[in-house]
Amino acid sequence: MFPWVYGFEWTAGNVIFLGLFFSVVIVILTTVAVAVVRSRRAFKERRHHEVKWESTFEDLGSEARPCRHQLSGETDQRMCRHGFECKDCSFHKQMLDSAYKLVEAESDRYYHRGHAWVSKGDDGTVIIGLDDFATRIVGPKARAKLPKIGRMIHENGTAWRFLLGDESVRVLAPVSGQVIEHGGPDRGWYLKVKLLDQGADLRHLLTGNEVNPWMEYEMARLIRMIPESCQAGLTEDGQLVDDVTAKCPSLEWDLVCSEILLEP
Amino acid sequence: MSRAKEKPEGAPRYAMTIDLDKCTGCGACMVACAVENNVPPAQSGANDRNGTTLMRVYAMSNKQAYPHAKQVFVPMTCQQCEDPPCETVCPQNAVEYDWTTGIVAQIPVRCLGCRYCMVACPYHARAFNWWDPTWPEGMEATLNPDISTRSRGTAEKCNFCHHRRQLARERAAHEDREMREDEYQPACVEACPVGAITFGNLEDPNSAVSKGFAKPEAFAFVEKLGTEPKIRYLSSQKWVHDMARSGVPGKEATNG
Amino acid sequence: MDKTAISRGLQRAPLGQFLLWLGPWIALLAFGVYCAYLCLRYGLHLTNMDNRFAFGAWIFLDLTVIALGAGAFFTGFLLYILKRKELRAVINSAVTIGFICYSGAVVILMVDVGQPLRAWFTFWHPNVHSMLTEVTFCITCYLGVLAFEYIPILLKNRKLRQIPSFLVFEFNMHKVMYVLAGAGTFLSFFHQGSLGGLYGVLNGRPFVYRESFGIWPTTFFLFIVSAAAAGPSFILLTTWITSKVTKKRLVTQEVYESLGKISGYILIGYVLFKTIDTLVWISMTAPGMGVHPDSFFASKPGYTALHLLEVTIFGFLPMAIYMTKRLRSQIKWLVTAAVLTCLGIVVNRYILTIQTLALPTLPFDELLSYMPSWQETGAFLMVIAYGMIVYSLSFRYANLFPLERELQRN
Amino acid sequence: MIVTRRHILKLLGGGAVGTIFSPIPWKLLRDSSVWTQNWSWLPVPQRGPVGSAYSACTLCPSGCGLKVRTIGGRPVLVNGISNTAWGKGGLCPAGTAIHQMPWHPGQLRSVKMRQADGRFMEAKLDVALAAVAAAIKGANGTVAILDGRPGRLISGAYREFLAGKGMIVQPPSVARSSMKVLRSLFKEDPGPLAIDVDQVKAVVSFAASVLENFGQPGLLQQSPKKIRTIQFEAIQSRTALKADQWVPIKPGTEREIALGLANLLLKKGYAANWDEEDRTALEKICAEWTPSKVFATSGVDEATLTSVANTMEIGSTVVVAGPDAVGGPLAIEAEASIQTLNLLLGSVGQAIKPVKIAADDPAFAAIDAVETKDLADVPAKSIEVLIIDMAMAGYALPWNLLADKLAPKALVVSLTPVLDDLAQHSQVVIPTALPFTTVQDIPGHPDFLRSVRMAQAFGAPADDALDPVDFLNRLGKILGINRDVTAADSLSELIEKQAEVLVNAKEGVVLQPKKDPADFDDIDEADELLKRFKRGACFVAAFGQIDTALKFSFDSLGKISDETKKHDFRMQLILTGGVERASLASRSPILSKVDQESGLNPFADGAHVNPETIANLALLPKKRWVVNTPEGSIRVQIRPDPTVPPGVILMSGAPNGPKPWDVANPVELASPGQKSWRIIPAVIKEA
Repeated sequence: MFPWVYGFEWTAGNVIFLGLFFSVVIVILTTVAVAVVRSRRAFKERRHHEVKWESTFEDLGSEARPCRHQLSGETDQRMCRHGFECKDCSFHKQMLDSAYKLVEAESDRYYHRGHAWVSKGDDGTVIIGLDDFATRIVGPKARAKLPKIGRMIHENGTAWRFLLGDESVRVLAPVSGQVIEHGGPDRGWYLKVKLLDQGADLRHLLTGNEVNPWMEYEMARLIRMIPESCQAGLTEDGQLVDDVTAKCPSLEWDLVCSEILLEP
Repeated sequence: MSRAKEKPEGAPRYAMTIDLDKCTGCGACMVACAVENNVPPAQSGANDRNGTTLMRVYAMSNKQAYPHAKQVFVPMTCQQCEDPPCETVCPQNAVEYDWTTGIVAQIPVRCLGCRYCMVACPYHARAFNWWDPTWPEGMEATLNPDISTRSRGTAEKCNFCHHRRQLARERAAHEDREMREDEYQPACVEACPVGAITFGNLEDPNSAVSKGFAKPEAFAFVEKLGTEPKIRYLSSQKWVHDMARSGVPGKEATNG
Repeated sequence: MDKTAISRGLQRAPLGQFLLWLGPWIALLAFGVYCAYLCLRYGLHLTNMDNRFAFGAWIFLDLTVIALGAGAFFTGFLLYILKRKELRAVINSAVTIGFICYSGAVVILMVDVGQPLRAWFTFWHPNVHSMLTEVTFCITCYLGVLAFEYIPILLKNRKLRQIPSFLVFEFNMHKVMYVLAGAGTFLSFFHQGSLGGLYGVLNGRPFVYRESFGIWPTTFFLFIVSAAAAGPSFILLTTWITSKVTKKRLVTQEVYESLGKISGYILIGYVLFKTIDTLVWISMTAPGMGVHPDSFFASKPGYTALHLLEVTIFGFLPMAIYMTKRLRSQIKWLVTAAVLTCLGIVVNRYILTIQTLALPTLPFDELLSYMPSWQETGAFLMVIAYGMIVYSLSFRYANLFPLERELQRN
Repeated sequence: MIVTRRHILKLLGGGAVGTIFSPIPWKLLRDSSVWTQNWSWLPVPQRGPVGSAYSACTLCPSGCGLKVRTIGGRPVLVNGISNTAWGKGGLCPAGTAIHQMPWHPGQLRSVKMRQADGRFMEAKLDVALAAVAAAIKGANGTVAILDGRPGRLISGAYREFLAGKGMIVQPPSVARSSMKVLRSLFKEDPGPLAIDVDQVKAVVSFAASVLENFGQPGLLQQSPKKIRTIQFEAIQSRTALKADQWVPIKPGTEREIALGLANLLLKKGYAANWDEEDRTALEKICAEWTPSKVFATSGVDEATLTSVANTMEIGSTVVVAGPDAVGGPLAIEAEASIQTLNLLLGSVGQAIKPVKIAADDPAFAAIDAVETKDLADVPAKSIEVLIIDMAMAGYALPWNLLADKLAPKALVVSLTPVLDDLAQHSQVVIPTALPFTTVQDIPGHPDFLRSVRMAQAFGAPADDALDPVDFLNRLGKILGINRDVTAADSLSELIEKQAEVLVNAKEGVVLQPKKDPADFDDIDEADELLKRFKRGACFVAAFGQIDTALKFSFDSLGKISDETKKHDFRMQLILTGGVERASLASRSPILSKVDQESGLNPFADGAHVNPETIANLALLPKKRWVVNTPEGSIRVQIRPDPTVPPGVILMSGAPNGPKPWDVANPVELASPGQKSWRIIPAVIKEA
């Protein structure tokens, strides 16, 4: 095996065979090593939330990943490949440069695809909440597990979790920052967060006239998940009724939740 | 195959001739071999297919009926091939062609018992230790100290009683002289009551084996396999030659 | 607890029923382990092998199992190297099966060699001229590769993925998987081949000895091709069986068909080569070794006629089915073809391993018979049970068929 | 700090990785390699000073000389001695492994007596002896000793013991050894005769295994000059296979062929110099056996018969008969007819010579004082006490032949090292020392020459093993014979006596391994001779001259003695096995290589029958069959074997033959009615 092992001979056969063998072994080990090193680096650079999101994002079903420009009807069917990070999306840039104008809306809410909204405060803090649509699906019985004051949350990382029975589902954080205050059962589920970098741009979030088409899209997605039998009476004039969950007890709502809150 | 070492100048090549006209199939060679090489007695349940017989005498018949039936007894042991099929297949060099003697050496302590060598050998000359070697209480006292016992799960075979050569050479060195070839004779040769087996150095043109190899009665089994065995069988009967060649008396395999 | 370990949205039997299913297999495993213990403790005479049948059931089954496991490397090769994306639907299952087959084969090997503790000597004193050395080296490496390919599949489990480091590692492994696939392919080509070479080089056994190209006999190449052909068929078969047993759609018809088509194309090559090889052997090689071809078939008429079946019923027939579009579009035909192809491998390996040893080499030999003992059989059943258990667990807790979720939703 | 699960996992992981790079795994590998290469339970052969010793084989009458390689005094290897009287140094497999005898699986370790319920129980020696003595005292019928190997010192002791009390019985195989029968053809006994191999040019053999166990194995093959062999035999024995000419004959027609040959020789005038009446007497008997009639009965055609007759050279051709050691001897008249040929060929006096024996040789003590009978001639139901000492006679003896001669309630005592077939039928079994574990005298082969060797003792005999001499003495004491019956306390004492006698007689030579023969000028003291015995020497008595005036008597040729029973057994069962398989006691452990791990144990795998016969009788191999004879039946497997003559069932008569038994031993299928069990009427029936 090795030149220093008793009985080893420098024959062509040995050299070629063992040469090949060792190269293959080295290739395999380096490959694995590379994976390990990359992972460690990801942790060092605290990017593991991104990685985790990337991985999660890949597992999302196609219809959970529509491009915002598809929603706004500027392009036809298009699936997002950037984990909803429009900042580094060439297509988005190109659309912006084109005629498209974002109509600032009266409401100052920015929506993450995970149905968390952000509203800017003036002191560099933001409030993060869950929109009614999701809240209704999560249902009244759900208990929230909010992060401790002072914890960092990361964009596309977990903002907080809901516990539904022995299942649990997380709410994606729309921005990175430090939790400085949060609501409770009485005051509703919200987080007050001090942004990691001031003037962080929220371009990856939906706002203004983008919101409604998206909501409709999500509604449609939801309906697809619900059997005809109990679709009746889920909505009043385009809005979900309160305690939808009660309307269709047979349905695995935790599964629906995970679909809507983008957790495969 | 490409060999690492080459034959040293004047090194002997040991070989054997077995006269099938003489062999009466008594089996003394088998017993002597087992005794000399510390092969344990048969385990209960052992049979002619799983027993350890480094030397094994088979009966070969001309497949005729009484009274035309003929039979010869064929002592089969490692044929010490010049191109041993067992050597190239062993994954861990536990089989080595010894260029200083022409003997195909088996290194039991290196054998992992995969038995590939046994599959490779067309002469069924190899035996596997299917059992732990055990002797009747106290009979270990009769073991031959010149050769170690082999553990269960290893393949073994005849090595022309190579240890006897070592002894003979030591004896000669002790009396500081060269070893005479007749001082080194395997146990089976010594034991054969009818003197059917001769053994000696093929490199020496005057040795009994060299002469034997030259005889017209000399033949090897399944010669065409090209393993170049260093055991030649002698027989004056034509049918024996035919059988050895093609497995069918009076019929030879045609090439294509 | 168990429920939360099953990925969201996958329908799985309740725990009780699952355990009920595992029960018998676990019992079988236990029995197998006992048999293996007997062989290791009291010696291999318990296996009914002997000096003449030195290679018994184990080598036959090892060869078969490893050939069927070839699906892993070949699917990987097609997916990662040749970018046949549709195969992503079965790659996880393929890897799992591959891992099971190879690890199982190694276990059996360790039971059936005389001195398992000396197995590593092969690495220490390798005889590079021995096909077995090639096999040992490649299989060991490839088992490692398979492990590295299999681990990520486990890390994707719903519970484990909660642990960030696991998920991140899995993610990065995935990024480099194509390298492993490449290495795996390389190794597989060699050891599948060497397993064939194992017999092709036996110049003491005219029945299997074959002419060689370079240092490799034709069986070397035939084994690669046949394994490549059988691999996808076996994946097809297992996938189909799994979906029948679990009553779920796991992959689309398209995937089945493309597996079938691949098998079919390779079978064309195989049938062709095999036919030529057989003709050359019967008309030149064997006679050249002083053996009249008749003698192979004389000792027990029909016994060795399997040769013909292998090329026709188990080679040409499935090939034809795979290659005709109309039949290929029907699952029942695909499955039939797959079964035939896999049987073909079994028959081929049987001929090489068992018949070779049964046939006489010396003029005074008889045609030998051999029947593995219950201990030997048990030791193999151990591997079957092990495989079933590992696969069942993987199917339940890891997402073996990525398409399953969507397929069941709509 | 708080230790979390994460910490522990990290620790474990780190540990695992760490160990790989530590020396531990390498150490493990190294140790495992060392360990697997010397398993503790593998016996390691003990070393010690290398030495060599001489002995002689006591496993059969051939008494081959042995050279024993010893390590620290332990025998590890046995070889034959070359250049002795007749042997050329060959050994049979049994002899080759004789040094393993002390580990014989069947070794008897205590005196056994049969209980009322028929089972054997261990017993005190005194009790057993008392019982025997009582039986002898109370006997009003015959007291007999069955001596399997006459000519031993103990044989003399037996006669002295029996003097005035009983008779010596000889098993047929011994009584009918060629030379004995030849002697019986003379009107007055020319004394012991022996073949002088050096004078022999050709051997005509009637089923004698001359190329296997004719004296020392390989005797004829190894002789410096080519000895031509012609074999008349029904079955294709190994000798038949190897003989220069094999003449297949119908089973049981040896006598007719011999007489046919005699007829031809007479016509050629071979008996020209004979006394008139002798010649005419013989001619009267042979006349009817014309070649055509011989052909009709034996299947040997005229051409073959005459060609054989023509190759028989006067003086240098020896004719012998000695059918299979297990299969039994030929009928007496057949033997006699065969030996007549030796007379015609004038071999007696040339290739066959009388042997000089010292008058007071203790081995021949009381030779006239005690009657000696062939078992066949012992009247039925006449023996009341029978002491059996087959002493590895090299021949099997069917129990039912003995049983026929025993009076009701007869006491049978066996002196034997193992519980063999005859011992199993005895009431008292006295263990004797296994071969190779005791000093013993070797009288040499009855057909060759009067010789004496000494077997050295290696290893200890079983605790209760009794020296036969001691047995006789103790018995004598109880019987109130005031002097030591044998005038000796042990065998070795007798050996010394004999040495004394030989030295004083000054006849014959002492042959020694690797030395020139010595005569009694340089060996003038018994001790010297004994010393040489210990060094492997062999005393060979001198040949005498034959008195040409001797007259013959051919009475035994004429009358057919077998009163063959009425039966409808249409097939013929022939048993075989060979000398070395005649006794269980000769199979030491390693012979399992031959008996169990190879196909060499002749016909041990079942009843071999010619395929034609099988077809004719529709003996389907699937079914289970039994071989029936007038005496019993034995379950067998049918083995198609084209080498077997049609109508013949060939199977191993050896004690380690086919199992499971219906009878203790296949030779018990022999009918006591017939004097020969060479051919047993039999039939195959469905089990």
